[in-house]
Amino acid sequence: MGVRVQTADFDLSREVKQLIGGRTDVGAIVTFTGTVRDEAKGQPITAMALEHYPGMTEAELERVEADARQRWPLQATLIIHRYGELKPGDNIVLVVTASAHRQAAFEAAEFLMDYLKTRAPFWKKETPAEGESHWVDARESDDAAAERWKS
Amino acid sequence: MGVRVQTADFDLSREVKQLIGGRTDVGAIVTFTGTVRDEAKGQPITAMALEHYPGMTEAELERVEADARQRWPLQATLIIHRYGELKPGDNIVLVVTASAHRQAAFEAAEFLMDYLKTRAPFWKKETPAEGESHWVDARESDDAAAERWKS
Amino acid sequence: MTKILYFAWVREKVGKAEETLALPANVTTVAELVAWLVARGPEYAEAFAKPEIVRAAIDKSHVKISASVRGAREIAFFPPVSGG
Amino acid sequence: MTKILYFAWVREKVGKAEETLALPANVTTVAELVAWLVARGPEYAEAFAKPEIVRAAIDKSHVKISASVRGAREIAFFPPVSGG
Repeated sequence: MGVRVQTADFDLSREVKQLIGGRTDVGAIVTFTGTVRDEAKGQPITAMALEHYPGMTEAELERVEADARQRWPLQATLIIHRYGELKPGDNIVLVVTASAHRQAAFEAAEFLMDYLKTRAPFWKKETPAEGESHWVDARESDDAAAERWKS
Repeated sequence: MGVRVQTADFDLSREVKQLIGGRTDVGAIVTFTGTVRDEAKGQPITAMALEHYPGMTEAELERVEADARQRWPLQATLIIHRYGELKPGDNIVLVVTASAHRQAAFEAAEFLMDYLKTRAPFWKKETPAEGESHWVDARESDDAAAERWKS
Repeated sequence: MTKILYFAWVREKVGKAEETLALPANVTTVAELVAWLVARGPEYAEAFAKPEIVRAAIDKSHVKISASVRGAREIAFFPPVSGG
Repeated sequence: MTKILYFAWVREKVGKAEETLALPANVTTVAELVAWLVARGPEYAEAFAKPEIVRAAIDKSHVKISASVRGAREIAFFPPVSGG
Protein backbone atom coordinates (compact mmCIF):
# COMPACT_ATOMS: atom_id res chain seq x y z
CA MET A 1 0.00 0.00 0.00
CA GLY A 2 1.31 3.40 -0.63
CA VAL A 3 1.30 6.60 -2.58
CA ARG A 4 4.28 8.88 -3.09
CA VAL A 5 4.60 12.16 -4.98
CA GLN A 6 8.22 13.15 -5.39
CA THR A 7 10.81 14.82 -7.61
CA ALA A 8 13.31 11.96 -7.13
CA ASP A 9 13.59 9.04 -9.53
CA PHE A 10 12.63 5.52 -8.44
CA ASP A 11 14.18 2.10 -8.92
CA LEU A 12 11.87 -0.70 -10.02
CA SER A 13 13.59 -3.57 -8.19
CA ARG A 14 14.02 -1.63 -4.97
CA GLU A 15 10.36 -0.59 -4.89
CA VAL A 16 9.08 -4.09 -5.64
CA LYS A 17 11.38 -5.61 -3.01
CA GLN A 18 10.32 -3.08 -0.37
CA LEU A 19 6.68 -3.71 -1.20
CA ILE A 20 6.64 -7.51 -1.22
CA GLY A 21 10.14 -8.83 -0.51
CA GLY A 22 10.00 -11.89 1.72
CA ARG A 23 6.29 -12.51 1.15
CA THR A 24 5.42 -15.99 -0.11
CA ASP A 25 1.68 -15.57 -0.65
CA VAL A 26 2.06 -13.38 -3.76
CA GLY A 27 1.85 -15.10 -7.16
CA ALA A 28 1.71 -12.21 -9.61
CA ILE A 29 3.38 -8.79 -9.65
CA VAL A 30 2.62 -6.25 -12.38
CA THR A 31 4.51 -3.00 -12.75
CA PHE A 32 3.75 -0.13 -15.08
CA THR A 33 6.38 2.54 -15.71
CA GLY A 34 5.47 5.65 -17.68
CA THR A 35 8.40 7.53 -19.23
CA VAL A 36 8.93 10.85 -21.02
CA ARG A 37 8.92 10.39 -24.80
CA ASP A 38 11.14 12.45 -27.07
CA GLU A 39 8.30 13.48 -29.34
CA ALA A 40 4.66 14.55 -29.10
CA LYS A 41 2.33 14.79 -32.10
CA GLY A 42 5.34 14.38 -34.38
CA GLN A 43 7.34 17.24 -32.82
CA PRO A 44 10.65 16.60 -31.01
CA ILE A 45 10.49 17.35 -27.28
CA THR A 46 13.58 18.35 -25.29
CA ALA A 47 12.10 18.69 -21.80
CA MET A 48 8.93 18.37 -19.76
CA ALA A 49 7.77 19.97 -16.53
CA LEU A 50 5.08 18.47 -14.32
CA GLU A 51 3.08 20.74 -12.03
CA HIS A 52 0.75 19.29 -9.42
CA TYR A 53 -1.58 20.27 -6.57
CA PRO A 54 0.19 19.24 -3.36
CA GLY A 55 -2.18 17.61 -0.93
CA MET A 56 -4.91 16.99 -3.47
CA THR A 57 -2.59 14.80 -5.54
CA GLU A 58 -1.91 12.46 -2.64
CA ALA A 59 -5.60 12.43 -1.67
CA GLU A 60 -6.70 11.54 -5.21
CA LEU A 61 -4.07 8.83 -5.61
CA GLU A 62 -5.14 7.33 -2.29
CA ARG A 63 -8.77 7.35 -3.42
CA VAL A 64 -7.82 5.68 -6.71
CA GLU A 65 -5.81 3.06 -4.82
CA ALA A 66 -8.68 2.41 -2.39
CA ASP A 67 -11.06 1.96 -5.36
CA ALA A 68 -8.75 -0.66 -6.88
CA ARG A 69 -8.44 -2.55 -3.61
CA GLN A 70 -12.22 -2.74 -3.36
CA ARG A 71 -12.53 -4.16 -6.86
CA TRP A 72 -9.72 -6.74 -6.87
CA PRO A 73 -8.12 -9.02 -4.24
CA LEU A 74 -4.78 -7.20 -4.08
CA GLN A 75 -2.03 -8.08 -1.65
CA ALA A 76 -0.04 -4.90 -2.25
CA THR A 77 -0.22 -1.72 -4.33
CA LEU A 78 2.10 1.21 -4.87
CA ILE A 79 1.80 4.44 -6.85
CA ILE A 80 4.77 6.80 -7.28
CA HIS A 81 4.32 9.92 -9.40
CA ARG A 82 7.13 12.40 -10.06
CA TYR A 83 6.78 16.13 -10.59
CA GLY A 84 9.17 18.92 -11.58
CA GLU A 85 11.62 19.02 -14.50
CA LEU A 86 12.06 15.86 -16.55
CA LYS A 87 13.93 14.89 -19.73
CA PRO A 88 13.10 12.40 -22.48
CA GLY A 89 13.69 8.88 -21.17
CA ASP A 90 13.05 9.87 -17.55
CA ASN A 91 10.53 7.97 -15.45
CA ILE A 92 7.24 9.78 -14.72
CA VAL A 93 5.04 7.29 -12.92
CA LEU A 94 5.23 3.82 -11.37
CA VAL A 95 2.30 1.60 -10.51
CA VAL A 96 2.82 -1.79 -8.84
CA THR A 97 0.10 -4.34 -8.10
CA ALA A 98 0.48 -7.74 -6.44
CA SER A 99 -2.10 -10.48 -6.19
CA ALA A 100 -2.34 -14.24 -5.86
CA HIS A 101 -3.46 -14.41 -9.50
CA ARG A 102 -2.28 -12.63 -12.59
CA GLN A 103 -5.55 -11.34 -13.99
CA ALA A 104 -6.34 -9.31 -10.87
CA ALA A 105 -2.83 -7.82 -10.89
CA PHE A 106 -3.06 -6.88 -14.59
CA GLU A 107 -6.56 -5.41 -14.39
CA ALA A 108 -5.84 -3.43 -11.24
CA ALA A 109 -2.67 -1.93 -12.74
CA GLU A 110 -4.57 -0.84 -15.86
CA PHE A 111 -7.36 0.57 -13.73
CA LEU A 112 -4.92 2.54 -11.56
CA MET A 113 -3.25 4.05 -14.62
CA ASP A 114 -6.55 4.89 -16.34
CA TYR A 115 -7.94 6.51 -13.22
CA LEU A 116 -4.89 8.45 -12.14
CA LYS A 117 -4.64 9.87 -15.66
CA THR A 118 -8.12 11.38 -15.37
CA ARG A 119 -8.23 12.23 -11.65
CA ALA A 120 -4.78 13.01 -10.27
CA PRO A 121 -4.12 16.77 -10.52
CA PHE A 122 -0.97 16.83 -12.64
CA TRP A 123 -0.33 19.09 -15.61
CA LYS A 124 2.40 18.58 -18.19
CA LYS A 125 4.24 21.38 -19.94
CA GLU A 126 6.39 20.34 -22.89
CA THR A 127 9.38 22.16 -24.29
CA PRO A 128 9.70 21.41 -28.02
CA ALA A 129 13.05 21.48 -29.84
CA GLU A 130 11.76 24.57 -31.68
CA GLY A 131 9.18 27.04 -30.45
CA GLU A 132 7.74 27.83 -27.04
CA SER A 133 6.87 25.59 -24.14
CA HIS A 134 3.19 24.68 -24.05
CA TRP A 135 0.75 22.92 -21.76
CA VAL A 136 -0.29 19.45 -22.87
CA ASP A 137 -4.01 18.98 -23.47
CA ALA A 138 -5.72 16.14 -21.67
CA ARG A 139 -6.20 13.21 -24.03
CA GLU A 140 -9.73 12.15 -24.87
CA SER A 141 -8.45 8.58 -25.13
CA ASP A 142 -7.58 8.75 -21.43
CA ASP A 143 -11.15 9.72 -20.55
CA ALA A 144 -12.39 6.85 -22.68
CA ALA A 145 -9.99 4.45 -20.96
CA ALA A 146 -11.30 5.44 -17.53
CA GLU A 147 -14.93 5.19 -18.70
CA ARG A 148 -14.59 1.48 -19.46
CA TRP A 149 -14.34 0.64 -15.74
CA LYS A 150 -17.75 2.17 -15.01
CA SER A 151 -19.87 -0.72 -16.27
CA MET B 1 13.52 -8.68 -28.02
CA GLY B 2 14.60 -11.78 -26.32
CA VAL B 3 13.83 -15.09 -24.75
CA ARG B 4 15.85 -16.75 -22.00
CA VAL B 5 15.33 -20.06 -20.21
CA GLN B 6 17.58 -20.32 -17.19
CA THR B 7 17.99 -21.62 -13.64
CA ALA B 8 19.37 -18.28 -12.38
CA ASP B 9 17.20 -15.61 -10.83
CA PHE B 10 16.66 -12.25 -12.59
CA ASP B 11 16.62 -8.64 -11.44
CA LEU B 12 13.74 -6.50 -12.64
CA SER B 13 15.62 -3.18 -12.86
CA ARG B 14 18.64 -4.68 -14.55
CA GLU B 15 16.56 -6.46 -17.19
CA VAL B 16 14.47 -3.35 -17.94
CA LYS B 17 17.58 -1.18 -18.16
CA GLN B 18 19.35 -3.63 -20.49
CA LEU B 19 16.25 -3.82 -22.65
CA ILE B 20 15.43 -0.12 -23.01
CA GLY B 21 17.94 1.95 -21.05
CA GLY B 22 18.88 5.11 -22.93
CA ARG B 23 15.93 4.90 -25.32
CA THR B 24 13.74 7.99 -25.42
CA ASP B 25 10.99 6.78 -27.76
CA VAL B 26 9.40 4.43 -25.20
CA GLY B 27 6.43 5.75 -23.21
CA ALA B 28 5.12 2.69 -21.39
CA ILE B 29 6.86 -0.31 -19.85
CA VAL B 30 4.88 -3.18 -18.33
CA THR B 31 6.50 -6.00 -16.39
CA PHE B 32 4.87 -9.17 -15.13
CA THR B 33 6.65 -11.30 -12.55
CA GLY B 34 5.25 -14.67 -11.59
CA THR B 35 6.40 -16.05 -8.23
CA VAL B 36 6.10 -19.34 -6.35
CA ARG B 37 3.23 -19.26 -3.85
CA ASP B 38 3.43 -21.01 -0.51
CA GLU B 39 0.14 -22.79 -0.99
CA ALA B 40 -1.83 -24.57 -3.70
CA LYS B 41 -5.49 -25.54 -3.37
CA GLY B 42 -5.29 -24.72 0.32
CA GLN B 43 -2.29 -26.97 1.02
CA PRO B 44 1.07 -25.52 2.15
CA ILE B 45 3.85 -25.95 -0.39
CA THR B 46 7.52 -26.11 0.62
CA ALA B 47 9.20 -26.42 -2.79
CA MET B 48 8.57 -26.57 -6.51
CA ALA B 49 10.51 -28.08 -9.40
CA LEU B 50 10.07 -26.96 -12.99
CA GLU B 51 10.93 -29.38 -15.80
CA HIS B 52 11.04 -28.19 -19.40
CA TYR B 53 11.81 -29.37 -22.92
CA PRO B 54 15.12 -27.71 -23.90
CA GLY B 55 15.03 -26.39 -27.42
CA MET B 56 11.27 -26.56 -27.79
CA THR B 57 10.80 -24.15 -24.88
CA GLU B 58 12.90 -21.46 -26.55
CA ALA B 59 11.21 -22.10 -29.90
CA GLU B 60 7.71 -21.77 -28.40
CA LEU B 61 8.57 -18.64 -26.45
CA GLU B 62 10.02 -17.07 -29.60
CA ARG B 63 6.84 -17.94 -31.50
CA VAL B 64 4.70 -16.41 -28.74
CA GLU B 65 6.85 -13.28 -28.78
CA ALA B 66 6.65 -13.01 -32.58
CA ASP B 67 2.84 -13.32 -32.37
CA ALA B 68 2.68 -10.45 -29.88
CA ARG B 69 4.89 -8.24 -32.02
CA GLN B 70 2.61 -8.79 -34.99
CA ARG B 71 -0.46 -7.80 -32.98
CA TRP B 72 0.83 -4.72 -31.15
CA PRO B 73 3.33 -1.93 -31.95
CA LEU B 74 5.97 -3.01 -29.44
CA GLN B 75 9.37 -1.38 -29.12
CA ALA B 76 10.86 -4.13 -26.97
CA THR B 77 9.85 -7.45 -25.43
CA LEU B 78 11.56 -9.88 -23.09
CA ILE B 79 10.57 -13.26 -21.69
CA ILE B 80 12.66 -15.00 -19.01
CA HIS B 81 11.47 -18.33 -17.64
CA ARG B 82 13.30 -20.23 -14.91
CA TYR B 83 13.44 -24.00 -14.47
CA GLY B 84 14.83 -26.32 -11.81
CA GLU B 85 14.30 -26.20 -8.05
CA LEU B 86 12.43 -23.20 -6.61
CA LYS B 87 11.12 -22.17 -3.19
CA PRO B 88 8.05 -20.15 -2.19
CA GLY B 89 8.68 -16.48 -2.93
CA ASP B 90 11.14 -17.24 -5.75
CA ASN B 91 10.65 -15.72 -9.19
CA ILE B 92 9.43 -18.09 -11.93
CA VAL B 93 8.80 -15.94 -14.97
CA LEU B 94 9.36 -12.39 -16.19
CA VAL B 95 7.64 -10.73 -19.12
CA VAL B 96 8.52 -7.17 -20.16
CA THR B 97 6.78 -5.17 -22.90
CA ALA B 98 7.56 -1.63 -24.03
CA SER B 99 5.51 0.54 -26.35
CA ALA B 100 4.84 4.20 -27.09
CA HIS B 101 1.41 3.80 -25.47
CA ARG B 102 0.27 2.02 -22.37
CA GLN B 103 -2.62 -0.02 -23.71
CA ALA B 104 -0.43 -1.87 -26.21
CA ALA B 105 2.12 -2.62 -23.48
CA PHE B 106 -0.55 -3.92 -21.07
CA GLU B 107 -2.37 -6.04 -23.64
CA ALA B 108 0.80 -7.55 -25.05
CA ALA B 109 2.08 -8.50 -21.58
CA GLU B 110 -1.23 -10.23 -20.78
CA PHE B 111 -1.18 -11.99 -24.14
CA LEU B 112 2.38 -13.21 -23.62
CA MET B 113 1.53 -14.62 -20.20
CA ASP B 114 -1.72 -16.27 -21.38
CA TYR B 115 0.00 -17.85 -24.35
CA LEU B 116 3.17 -19.01 -22.68
CA LYS B 117 1.03 -20.68 -19.99
CA THR B 118 -0.70 -22.82 -22.61
CA ARG B 119 2.13 -23.33 -25.12
CA ALA B 120 5.55 -23.27 -23.45
CA PRO B 121 6.57 -26.83 -22.46
CA PHE B 122 7.05 -26.45 -18.70
CA TRP B 123 5.74 -28.80 -16.03
CA LYS B 124 5.54 -27.96 -12.35
CA LYS B 125 6.01 -30.49 -9.56
CA GLU B 126 5.03 -29.30 -6.10
CA THR B 127 6.31 -30.59 -2.79
CA PRO B 128 3.64 -30.13 -0.12
CA ALA B 129 4.48 -29.71 3.57
CA GLU B 130 2.89 -33.13 4.14
CA GLY B 131 2.63 -35.95 1.64
CA GLU B 132 4.38 -36.72 -1.63
CA SER B 133 5.49 -34.45 -4.43
CA HIS B 134 2.98 -34.30 -7.28
CA TRP B 135 2.72 -32.87 -10.76
CA VAL B 136 0.53 -29.79 -11.09
CA ASP B 137 -2.41 -30.16 -13.45
CA ALA B 138 -2.78 -27.57 -16.19
CA ARG B 139 -5.41 -25.00 -15.21
CA GLU B 140 -8.53 -24.78 -17.33
CA SER B 141 -8.64 -21.06 -16.54
CA ASP B 142 -5.33 -20.70 -18.39
CA ASP B 143 -6.80 -22.29 -21.51
CA ALA B 144 -9.76 -19.93 -21.23
CA ALA B 145 -7.43 -16.94 -20.84
CA ALA B 146 -5.56 -17.86 -24.02
CA GLU B 147 -8.82 -18.47 -25.92
CA ARG B 148 -9.91 -14.83 -25.48
CA TRP B 149 -7.21 -13.63 -27.90
CA LYS B 150 -8.57 -15.75 -30.74
CA SER B 151 -11.44 -13.47 -31.72
CA MET C 1 -12.16 34.26 3.77
CA THR C 2 -11.61 31.62 1.13
CA LYS C 3 -8.32 30.53 -0.37
CA ILE C 4 -8.44 30.37 -4.17
CA LEU C 5 -5.75 28.39 -6.02
CA TYR C 6 -4.87 28.39 -9.73
CA PHE C 7 -2.80 25.79 -11.59
CA ALA C 8 -1.08 25.36 -14.97
CA TRP C 9 -2.32 27.76 -17.66
CA VAL C 10 -5.14 29.03 -15.44
CA ARG C 11 -2.42 30.16 -13.01
CA GLU C 12 -0.40 31.74 -15.83
CA LYS C 13 -3.38 33.66 -17.17
CA VAL C 14 -4.61 34.86 -13.77
CA GLY C 15 -1.01 35.79 -13.00
CA LYS C 16 -0.90 34.32 -9.52
CA ALA C 17 -0.86 30.90 -7.88
CA GLU C 18 -3.19 31.76 -5.03
CA GLU C 19 -5.10 34.49 -3.28
CA THR C 20 -7.41 34.77 -0.30
CA LEU C 21 -10.75 36.45 -0.96
CA ALA C 22 -13.94 37.31 0.91
CA LEU C 23 -16.68 35.86 -1.26
CA PRO C 24 -19.88 37.95 -1.38
CA ALA C 25 -23.04 36.34 -0.01
CA ASN C 26 -24.61 35.97 -3.46
CA VAL C 27 -21.76 33.68 -4.62
CA THR C 28 -23.12 30.26 -3.66
CA THR C 29 -21.84 27.92 -6.41
CA VAL C 30 -18.62 27.38 -8.31
CA ALA C 31 -20.29 28.78 -11.44
CA GLU C 32 -21.24 31.95 -9.57
CA LEU C 33 -17.70 32.22 -8.22
CA VAL C 34 -16.32 32.01 -11.78
CA ALA C 35 -18.71 34.77 -12.93
CA TRP C 36 -17.72 36.95 -9.97
CA LEU C 37 -13.99 36.40 -10.67
CA VAL C 38 -14.42 37.20 -14.38
CA ALA C 39 -15.94 40.56 -13.40
CA ARG C 40 -12.85 41.37 -11.31
CA GLY C 41 -10.53 41.91 -14.27
CA PRO C 42 -9.38 40.96 -17.76
CA GLU C 43 -6.85 38.40 -16.49
CA TYR C 44 -9.69 36.38 -14.95
CA ALA C 45 -11.83 36.90 -18.05
CA GLU C 46 -9.02 35.43 -20.13
CA ALA C 47 -8.43 32.49 -17.76
CA PHE C 48 -12.14 31.62 -17.79
CA ALA C 49 -12.78 32.52 -21.46
CA LYS C 50 -13.82 28.90 -22.03
CA PRO C 51 -15.29 28.07 -18.63
CA GLU C 52 -16.35 24.61 -19.81
CA ILE C 53 -12.74 23.45 -19.98
CA VAL C 54 -11.71 24.74 -16.55
CA ARG C 55 -12.02 22.18 -13.76
CA ALA C 56 -12.58 22.91 -10.07
CA ALA C 57 -11.86 21.31 -6.73
CA ILE C 58 -13.17 22.21 -3.29
CA ASP C 59 -11.04 21.27 -0.32
CA LYS C 60 -8.93 18.97 -2.55
CA SER C 61 -11.81 17.01 -4.14
CA HIS C 62 -13.01 17.34 -7.72
CA VAL C 63 -16.39 19.11 -7.97
CA LYS C 64 -18.82 20.12 -10.71
CA ILE C 65 -19.43 23.73 -11.62
CA SER C 66 -22.83 23.48 -9.91
CA ALA C 67 -21.27 22.54 -6.55
CA SER C 68 -21.92 24.74 -3.53
CA VAL C 69 -19.04 26.83 -2.22
CA ARG C 70 -20.61 27.21 1.23
CA GLY C 71 -18.12 26.33 3.92
CA ALA C 72 -15.30 25.80 1.40
CA ARG C 73 -11.88 26.63 2.81
CA GLU C 74 -9.92 26.10 -0.41
CA ILE C 75 -11.20 26.30 -3.99
CA ALA C 76 -8.90 25.43 -6.91
CA PHE C 77 -9.22 26.03 -10.64
CA PHE C 78 -7.17 24.17 -13.24
CA PRO C 79 -7.20 22.68 -16.75
CA PRO C 80 -8.18 19.04 -17.35
CA VAL C 81 -5.45 16.93 -15.75
CA SER C 82 -2.70 15.43 -17.94
CA GLY C 83 -0.44 13.40 -15.67
CA GLY C 84 0.63 9.78 -15.75
CA MET D 1 15.47 -44.22 -36.39
CA THR D 2 13.32 -41.80 -34.44
CA LYS D 3 14.13 -40.19 -31.10
CA ILE D 4 11.22 -40.40 -28.66
CA LEU D 5 11.19 -38.10 -25.61
CA TYR D 6 9.04 -38.25 -22.47
CA PHE D 7 8.49 -35.47 -19.95
CA ALA D 8 7.03 -35.01 -16.45
CA TRP D 9 4.73 -37.85 -15.32
CA VAL D 10 4.82 -39.45 -18.77
CA ARG D 11 8.59 -39.77 -18.31
CA GLU D 12 8.16 -41.15 -14.78
CA LYS D 13 5.63 -43.78 -15.91
CA VAL D 14 7.59 -44.88 -18.99
CA GLY D 15 10.68 -45.00 -16.77
CA LYS D 16 12.99 -43.20 -19.18
CA ALA D 17 13.50 -39.71 -20.55
CA GLU D 18 14.26 -40.76 -24.10
CA GLU D 19 14.89 -43.68 -26.43
CA THR D 20 15.65 -44.14 -30.11
CA LEU D 21 13.34 -46.51 -31.96
CA ALA D 22 12.85 -47.85 -35.46
CA LEU D 23 9.16 -47.22 -36.14
CA PRO D 24 7.44 -49.91 -38.22
CA ALA D 25 6.07 -48.87 -41.59
CA ASN D 26 2.44 -49.15 -40.47
CA VAL D 27 2.94 -46.43 -37.82
CA THR D 28 2.08 -43.30 -39.78
CA THR D 29 0.41 -41.01 -37.21
CA VAL D 30 0.98 -39.99 -33.60
CA ALA D 31 -2.11 -41.97 -32.60
CA GLU D 32 -0.69 -45.10 -34.25
CA LEU D 33 2.63 -44.51 -32.54
CA VAL D 34 0.88 -44.35 -29.17
CA ALA D 35 -0.94 -47.63 -29.90
CA TRP D 36 2.31 -49.26 -30.94
CA LEU D 37 4.10 -48.04 -27.79
CA VAL D 38 1.27 -49.25 -25.55
CA ALA D 39 1.72 -52.75 -27.01
CA ARG D 40 5.41 -52.68 -26.07
CA GLY D 41 4.85 -53.04 -22.33
CA PRO D 42 2.83 -52.19 -19.23
CA GLU D 43 4.89 -49.05 -18.46
CA TYR D 44 3.74 -47.53 -21.78
CA ALA D 45 0.20 -48.76 -21.21
CA GLU D 46 0.19 -46.92 -17.88
CA ALA D 47 1.69 -43.71 -19.31
CA PHE D 48 -0.92 -43.65 -22.09
CA ALA D 49 -3.83 -44.99 -20.01
CA LYS D 50 -5.65 -41.74 -20.71
CA PRO D 51 -4.28 -40.91 -24.16
CA GLU D 52 -6.57 -37.87 -24.46
CA ILE D 53 -4.59 -36.00 -21.80
CA VAL D 54 -1.14 -36.75 -23.25
CA ARG D 55 0.19 -34.04 -25.58
CA ALA D 56 2.68 -34.54 -28.41
CA ALA D 57 5.28 -32.50 -30.27
CA ILE D 58 7.12 -33.34 -33.48
CA ASP D 59 10.50 -31.72 -34.00
CA LYS D 60 9.75 -29.23 -31.17
CA SER D 61 6.32 -28.07 -32.37
CA HIS D 62 2.98 -28.97 -30.81
CA VAL D 63 0.97 -31.41 -32.96
CA LYS D 64 -2.40 -33.14 -32.82
CA ILE D 65 -2.72 -36.90 -32.31
CA SER D 66 -3.72 -37.18 -35.99
CA ALA D 67 -0.44 -35.65 -37.19
CA SER D 68 1.82 -37.64 -39.51
CA VAL D 69 5.07 -38.97 -38.07
CA ARG D 70 6.66 -39.34 -41.53
CA GLY D 71 10.06 -37.70 -41.59
CA ALA D 72 9.94 -36.86 -37.87
CA ARG D 73 13.34 -36.83 -36.21
CA GLU D 74 12.14 -36.21 -32.65
CA ILE D 75 8.73 -37.00 -31.18
CA ALA D 76 7.90 -35.94 -27.61
CA PHE D 77 5.07 -36.94 -25.27
CA PHE D 78 4.11 -34.94 -22.19
CA PRO D 79 1.20 -33.81 -19.98
CA PRO D 80 -0.61 -30.51 -20.63
CA VAL D 81 1.89 -27.74 -19.90
CA SER D 82 1.75 -25.93 -16.54
CA GLY D 83 4.47 -23.26 -16.58
CA GLY D 84 4.37 -19.51 -16.08
